Amino acid sequence: MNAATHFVTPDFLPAAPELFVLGMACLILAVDACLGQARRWITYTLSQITLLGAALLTYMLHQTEPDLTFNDSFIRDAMGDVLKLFIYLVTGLVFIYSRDYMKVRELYRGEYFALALFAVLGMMVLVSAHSLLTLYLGLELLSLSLYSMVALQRDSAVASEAAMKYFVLGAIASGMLLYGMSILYGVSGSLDLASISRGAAQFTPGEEMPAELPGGNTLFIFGLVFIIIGIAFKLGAVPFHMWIPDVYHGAPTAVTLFLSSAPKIAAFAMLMRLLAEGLGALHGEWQTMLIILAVLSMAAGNIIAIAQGNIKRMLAYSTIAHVGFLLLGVLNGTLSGYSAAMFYTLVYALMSAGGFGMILLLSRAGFEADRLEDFKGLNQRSPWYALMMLLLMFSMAGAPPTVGFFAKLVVLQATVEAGLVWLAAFAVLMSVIGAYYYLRIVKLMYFDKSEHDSPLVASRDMRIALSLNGLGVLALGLFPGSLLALCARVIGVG
Amino acid sequence: MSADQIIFYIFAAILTLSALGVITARNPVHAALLLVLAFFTSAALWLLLEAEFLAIILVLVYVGAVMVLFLFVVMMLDINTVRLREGFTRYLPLGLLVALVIIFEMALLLGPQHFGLERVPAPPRRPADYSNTEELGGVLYTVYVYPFEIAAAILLVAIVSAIALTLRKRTQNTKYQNPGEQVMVRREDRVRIIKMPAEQKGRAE
Amino acid sequence: MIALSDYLILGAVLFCISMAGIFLNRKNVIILLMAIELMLLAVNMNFIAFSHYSGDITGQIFVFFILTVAAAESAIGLAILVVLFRNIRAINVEDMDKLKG
Amino acid sequence: METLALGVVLGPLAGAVIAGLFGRQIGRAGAHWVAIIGVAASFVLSLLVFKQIVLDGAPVHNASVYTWLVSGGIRFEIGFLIDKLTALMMVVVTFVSLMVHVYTIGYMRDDPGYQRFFSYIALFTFSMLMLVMANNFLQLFFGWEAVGLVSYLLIGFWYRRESAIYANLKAFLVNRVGDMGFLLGIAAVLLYFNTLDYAEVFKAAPDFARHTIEIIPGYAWSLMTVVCLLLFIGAMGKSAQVPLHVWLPDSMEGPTPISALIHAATMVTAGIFMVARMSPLFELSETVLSVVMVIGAVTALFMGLLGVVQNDIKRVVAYSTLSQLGYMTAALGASAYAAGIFHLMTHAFFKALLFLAAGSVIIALHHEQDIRKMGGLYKYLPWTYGTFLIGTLALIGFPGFSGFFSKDAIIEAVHASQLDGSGLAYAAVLSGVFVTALYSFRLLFLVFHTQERMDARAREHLHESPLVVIGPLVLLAIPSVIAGFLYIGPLLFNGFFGEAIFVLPQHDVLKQIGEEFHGAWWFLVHGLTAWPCLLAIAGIVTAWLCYQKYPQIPDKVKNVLAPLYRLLERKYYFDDFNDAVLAAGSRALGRGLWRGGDEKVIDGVMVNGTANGVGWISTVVRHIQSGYLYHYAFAVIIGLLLLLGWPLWALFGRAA
Amino acid sequence: MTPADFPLLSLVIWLPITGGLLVLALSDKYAQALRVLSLIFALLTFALTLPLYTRFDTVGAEMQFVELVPWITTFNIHYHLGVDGISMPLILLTSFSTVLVVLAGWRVIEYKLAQYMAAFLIMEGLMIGVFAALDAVLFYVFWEAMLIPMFLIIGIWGGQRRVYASIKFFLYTFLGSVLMLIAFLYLYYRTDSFAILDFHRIQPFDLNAQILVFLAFLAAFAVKVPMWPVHTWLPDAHVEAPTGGSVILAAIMLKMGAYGFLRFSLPITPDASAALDWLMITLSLIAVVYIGLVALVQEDMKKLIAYSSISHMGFVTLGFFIVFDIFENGGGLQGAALGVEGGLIQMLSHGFVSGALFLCVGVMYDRVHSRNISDYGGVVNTMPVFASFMVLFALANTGLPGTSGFVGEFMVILSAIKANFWYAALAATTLVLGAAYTLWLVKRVIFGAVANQNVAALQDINARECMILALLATAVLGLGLWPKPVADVMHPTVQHLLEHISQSKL
Repeated sequence: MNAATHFVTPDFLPAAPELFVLGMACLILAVDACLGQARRWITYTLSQITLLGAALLTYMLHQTEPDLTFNDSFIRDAMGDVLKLFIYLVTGLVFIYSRDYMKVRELYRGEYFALALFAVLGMMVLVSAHSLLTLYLGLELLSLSLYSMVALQRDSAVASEAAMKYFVLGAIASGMLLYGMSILYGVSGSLDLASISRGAAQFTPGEEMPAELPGGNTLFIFGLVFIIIGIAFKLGAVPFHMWIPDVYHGAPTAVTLFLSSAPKIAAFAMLMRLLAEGLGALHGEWQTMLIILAVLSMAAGNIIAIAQGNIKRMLAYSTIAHVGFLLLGVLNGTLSGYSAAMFYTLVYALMSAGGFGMILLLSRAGFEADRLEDFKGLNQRSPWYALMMLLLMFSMAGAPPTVGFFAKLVVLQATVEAGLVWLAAFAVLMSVIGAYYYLRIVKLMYFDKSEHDSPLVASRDMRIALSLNGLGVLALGLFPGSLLALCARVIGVG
Repeated sequence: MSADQIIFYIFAAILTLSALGVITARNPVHAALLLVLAFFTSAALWLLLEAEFLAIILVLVYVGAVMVLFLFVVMMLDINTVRLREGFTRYLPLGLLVALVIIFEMALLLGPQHFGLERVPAPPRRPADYSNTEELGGVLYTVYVYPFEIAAAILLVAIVSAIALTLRKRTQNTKYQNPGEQVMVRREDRVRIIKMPAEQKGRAE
Repeated sequence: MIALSDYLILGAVLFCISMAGIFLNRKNVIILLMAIELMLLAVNMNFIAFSHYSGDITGQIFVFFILTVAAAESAIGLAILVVLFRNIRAINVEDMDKLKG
Repeated sequence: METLALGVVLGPLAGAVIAGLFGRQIGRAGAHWVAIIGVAASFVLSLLVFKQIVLDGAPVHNASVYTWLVSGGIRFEIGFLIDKLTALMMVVVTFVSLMVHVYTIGYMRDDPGYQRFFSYIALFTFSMLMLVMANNFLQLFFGWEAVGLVSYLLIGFWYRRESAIYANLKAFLVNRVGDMGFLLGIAAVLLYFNTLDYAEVFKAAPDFARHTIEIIPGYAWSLMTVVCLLLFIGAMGKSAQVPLHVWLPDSMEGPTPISALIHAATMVTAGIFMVARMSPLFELSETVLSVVMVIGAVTALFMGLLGVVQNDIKRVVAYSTLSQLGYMTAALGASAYAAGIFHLMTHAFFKALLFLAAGSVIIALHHEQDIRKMGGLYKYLPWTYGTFLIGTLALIGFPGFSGFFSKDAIIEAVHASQLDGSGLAYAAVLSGVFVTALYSFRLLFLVFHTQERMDARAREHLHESPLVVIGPLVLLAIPSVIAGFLYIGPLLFNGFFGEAIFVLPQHDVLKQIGEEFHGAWWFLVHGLTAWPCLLAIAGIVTAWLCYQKYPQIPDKVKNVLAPLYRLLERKYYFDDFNDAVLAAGSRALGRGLWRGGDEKVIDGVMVNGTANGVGWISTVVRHIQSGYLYHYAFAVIIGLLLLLGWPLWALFGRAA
Repeated sequence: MTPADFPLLSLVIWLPITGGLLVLALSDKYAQALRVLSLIFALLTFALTLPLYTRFDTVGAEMQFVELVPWITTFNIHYHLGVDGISMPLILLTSFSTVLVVLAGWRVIEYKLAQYMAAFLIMEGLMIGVFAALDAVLFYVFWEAMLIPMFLIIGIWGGQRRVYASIKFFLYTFLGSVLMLIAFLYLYYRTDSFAILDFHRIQPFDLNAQILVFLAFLAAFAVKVPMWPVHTWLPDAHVEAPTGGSVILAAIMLKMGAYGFLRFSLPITPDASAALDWLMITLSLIAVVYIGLVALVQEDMKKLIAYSSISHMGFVTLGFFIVFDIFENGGGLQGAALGVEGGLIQMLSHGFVSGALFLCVGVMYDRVHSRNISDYGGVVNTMPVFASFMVLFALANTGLPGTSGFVGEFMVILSAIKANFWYAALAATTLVLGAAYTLWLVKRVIFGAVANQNVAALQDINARECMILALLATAVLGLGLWPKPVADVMHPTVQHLLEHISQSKL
């Protein structure tokens, strides 16, 4: 009865990246404590090194067949590795973009990087969680870091308000998730995803109660509801999206940038782990729920975004709309659908990083470039960055030849394959509405005269990264094959 | 009606009432105290469920630490409790309705027809020498070492952010002594002799 | 004998009370935080009940971690609350309306 | 033959192109020499062709020059069909055209657009030749439209004149209405004959005589009737038959040589030619023949009447042209195609003559065209007067003059025709003779006799026109006198046209007339006592009384018959109807569709309406995001309820 | 000459795009270099498209100059190019018009010249791509990507209401095309391939599905053509766009819709097309008559020409969709071919004529800076050479025989009567309406006495403009006097197409 007696030391190697990040985060905390503002660059460099090292480790450990360790509560599989690599990549971009911005706002402190790294750690745990427990802990590690990052700008009323709202709603959501987990635990008698899916496999619609599972059928669905609420909240699907606009708007743009990019990848992983791996057998049940969420998200996101005058808020609503599209890929419940959704997520993370990066580029000391008008006449001020933003915007709108188009293409393909042509049609109509507000930004940049034509000042690495980000959106649009193939491979299509 | 059933229902009743009290309390301090009560009662209920360790933890950690923290904050931010109840009653019906509907739905699913005794028989009592704590401890540091590490990280994050958010370097409106200056001080810095005419009476007022 | 369903329903009731609290409470953020604690308490109730009736320790482990996390969570929550109070000199829910639309 | 034909058409084309593109380089003289040489060459060649075809009786030449397009299994060719009809037309066209070219040198002497003018008329000659020499419908349509184009350009030649550019637009549009029918007719031909080549179509035509077509489902109409009606609509446009005649009077805005060449001698007769060309088709539908005859007769009479009240010298001649075209058409309707063509030829000579003479008058008076400001000119312009008199006599069909033979032949033919409406038509054409005489001599008296009404300054500049003007007049006067006498026999009664014109025996009125025809002399003598002659005389006398002897009579008549007079003055209100109803109406309709349909409904409601709708929704819906935490929490709860409904349904709904 | 396997199509697609990027990289300071470079690339591209015609094999109906490279293997998407008798002439038209456009923008554009030239060059590549693509996704990518430069052209160099016009243009067309995308995805779902030619082979294909797919395609193509009632973006776009933009819009973009009907709607969903041809014919005739009347009352020259474009495109769609009635009436493939080829030739002719007319308006606009008819009058007095060109193109617009405008209308009317007399009759009204609005425009703008001092001060066209217009004039007259060489290219393809769609897929 006592597990300790026949206990074998688990294999730590698969978790090497996690451990590395944890260690480095602590190190950075310690180092940063004894650094003056002048030598803050050390912290920055260390953070980047951390990501780099983690990336190397993840890459070296990468292989197709999964490793389970820590009593199957940790899984390292191909999908997880790819997602982690993208998390590192996006976070790296975030660090680059946000540096100048943070400097001029006295936010350029060690805590920012430490918390961000802890958030990354949380995402990694989430990505490779294989039991409800680790999944929950990873989620909390991520969320808690984000809550405090949002509030990091202590003298800003809106930031703290945003943080408070984020915190309360986030807590409610994790409470719901937990409740769902408790139900799942109750009906499947285990926290391990594998055994949960085994339990779910006996799930039989129609007759009410399989023998050995108390509450069986309906209880599974009951738990599923709460699980989905938890996921939907993390993704920001309507009607669990309410935190997104306020938080994106209130948080310091650098934090918004982080919020909007990497955690979405983690949220997708959570979705995959819980719905696909854990409750894949209940696909017939959660498909309908996801359809409801997707329809609401696409409609609300796109329509409300039109009325926004603040670009951070507008992008927040566009995030909601994108989440709706992402769900389209998932609700088919097929591997190709999952890989489509994964592709969409990764692409979205890149686009969103670029988009907020542009806002950071335009912002200066004491001036937040978060009104749409601030983009007026960018084409005169800097044709190059206007072009980058143009690419990003059209990519978000889903217009070829940018990668955003292929993202939409593949999820729509999954939808049509699922026989939901009406849903696909609805989705594209919504995307047309969406195109309007992306166009509006292009219009401001190209058709209008600029109010203040001060030249754009930015560090070289930021300029390079941003350009690469924009061009990457185009290049991926011209040659999406490799990334699509990668997603398909790691999800295990074919 | 066996003894522990009676106990259960009593405690359950107290728990429910105190929970209601928490959300309806006019004064946050009362709310906090009622929450403490709720924790105590649920700790008792957990004892019924043979989760001694957790029951203790609940009391120690929660009541001992968390709730004290709550009270501390409540006290620190002295909030005027006058207009605390406005709007509450206006939305009460709706709130109750929603709450009742959800309770009803949940009860339908969680009710006896799924989890009654005949479906899930109560497990036999543990032997007297059984130690819940030992069992937990046995697995906690072995099987669950990885979650344990993460929990540690979470606590670290909590510390870091708590500090980062609340700690303020008091630069402008705080005064420190500088002994060096105190030693270097000279008479002229301190006193200045000024001549002034003697005051007339009644001027001071 | 106490049926598992009793505990579950108790948990459900707590859960709903806490949600109602969050929805009904228009004034005091602190009470929101307390309601969240209640919600976690409800969840814990479920876990422990399940773990007891299925004779499986894992549920209790989970509760242990939930408690830990909850502690950290409330710490951060209160920290944010303090920051908020310093900024807007109030912790009324209705005063948190700068961000909307 | 091939090369000959090509030479005929390419001569004028070369002239047109050179004079048009390099007008500035070659100068005025260069321009008119190029053009005249081109046309003269083509005239000579036409004479050669005429000799070979008619006199030497060479076989009909029918060959294609190049394939324009192959599509849908049909070869659209550009080619020539040269039979006697064509040969005759070629000669007439090139001759008149040549005359006009020469005359133009004088008439346009000091016009800035000299080269342009020559390039235009040379181009016109080319187009007209293409039209008459066509061996298929496509090319016919080509020439058809091309002459229309040139007439458009030439009417608007003085583009600064508002009236001119109004007239040419009107002319083009009215013609387009006709062309619409014409094109549909061609399409119908293609539909059934699956070819556009004359020979093949005519060969196959009899098989389709009984064929019916249901344009309106349920109503079977004879195919031939439909086809020929459609084709005739085209002819009505070009040959200015009622009601599509309205453009011709206005076309007098163009320079006089144009009025002579295009709007009297050649282009307007294209319709006549076309119908004659299509005789194998028209013969197969008596309905159409009656229609043609009646319309022709109506035009002949009523357009003539209008001539009586006109005061612009050119307009009077123009209306006489209309009425003469009506005679030709009537002849066609009576299946007397030969008579029609015969009148076409004579008319070409004397009408060109009249116009050019009128032009000479206009030159002398420095572009004064109002006959009320003329009078007594005979002593200043003897040559012009003489030639004008000849033209007039020919026009009214004074015995012996060319018009006499052709017109009498027509009247006889109509008289002899058995078709429905022939009686009406006969009455019309007969009374038309009187009217013709009346207005013609009214014009003659008012211009050359009566007291001089022009102002003094104009008077002392009066002098006879130069040789280049007089020469053509004289050259045209000769055929105007003798052509009729010479050609009536061969042209009408000796089966001159042979297979070029096809007449069903039961329609062949000329054959009947021909039976008691014993040579031109006999015809002449016989004619002296016939109605037409007497009516013509009567007309002359009336004109003499009213305008020479007692000039006050007309005003009296005017007052007595005021309404009738107004009717004539307003030209039967055709123009008013077109302007007020058709033109204005379509513009109003267009504006309605634009403002109402496009801008209000489609753009306003559908397009911008949707956009604004979405925008409005968004501004409303965004307030759901109230900013209050408890609303957010409530949203979560709502979502929970929403999704919780699902397992409950699973629990009970599924069970049930 | 090029060897058979030489990637000619790729070259003519990517050469101008590269050129565009090069130009973009060049700063506006080197304006002259910019112009010359752009012109060189445009001419080079045009020169390279000529072999497409000279080396075109007019015997077979199969695709030629084919290139097939895997692109996105997971979805079995290929980089698949090729041309047949339908697309090849349009490609030539594209490269030809681009040369003109570059010349037309020579001195006129000062603001952001580099971006202007780049936009057109890039667009040229994309447009050629649209006509050459044989893979649905590739097609869609080109089709949509093309909107972006056009959107910028209208928006940056446009007139007063340019923002409204550009956004309207983009959203209108975007809305149409996304539905087409759904259709593609459905067809992919049916065939597991995005190859257009595989779409053609779907068998059997039940009618309801066909109708849905057809309607999806219709949404995309009807907007592009544009057909009534989704045409209202065009007048705005034309009016606001700079001259070059209008030319490209009218000359090429409109053709894409019609091309789409031939490439997708008809062959993929023949039964649906047959079932709905009444709708298409009605819309086409509405376009001819209704729009003709609307054009009559326009006060803005560009708007008038824009409406006349819609009206002329009505002939194209009419020619395409009467085929089924012709089949019924026993007109056979031959009879139908006349209409389809008529439509195709009408497309080419309209490309030349409307392009030319927009250039003419541009010429006047550059001098007077007004598009209102009322601001002109008697232009011929001061610009005789220009006036003669303008009149020529106007007459071509009225479909005068001898000009290209006649050929298409003639053929379509001839075959329309095979379907139904009244189709032909209504279509023929364009003889009157077209003449009315065009020549009335000419009367008010070109003829008459000099209207105001602006007109009095006009300078006649310079050598550059004269060359542009002369090029177009030769094209117009050439196609009008001898269309055979062009039509011959189309025969096999059209024949094959008609054989294909005459078989039911049910």
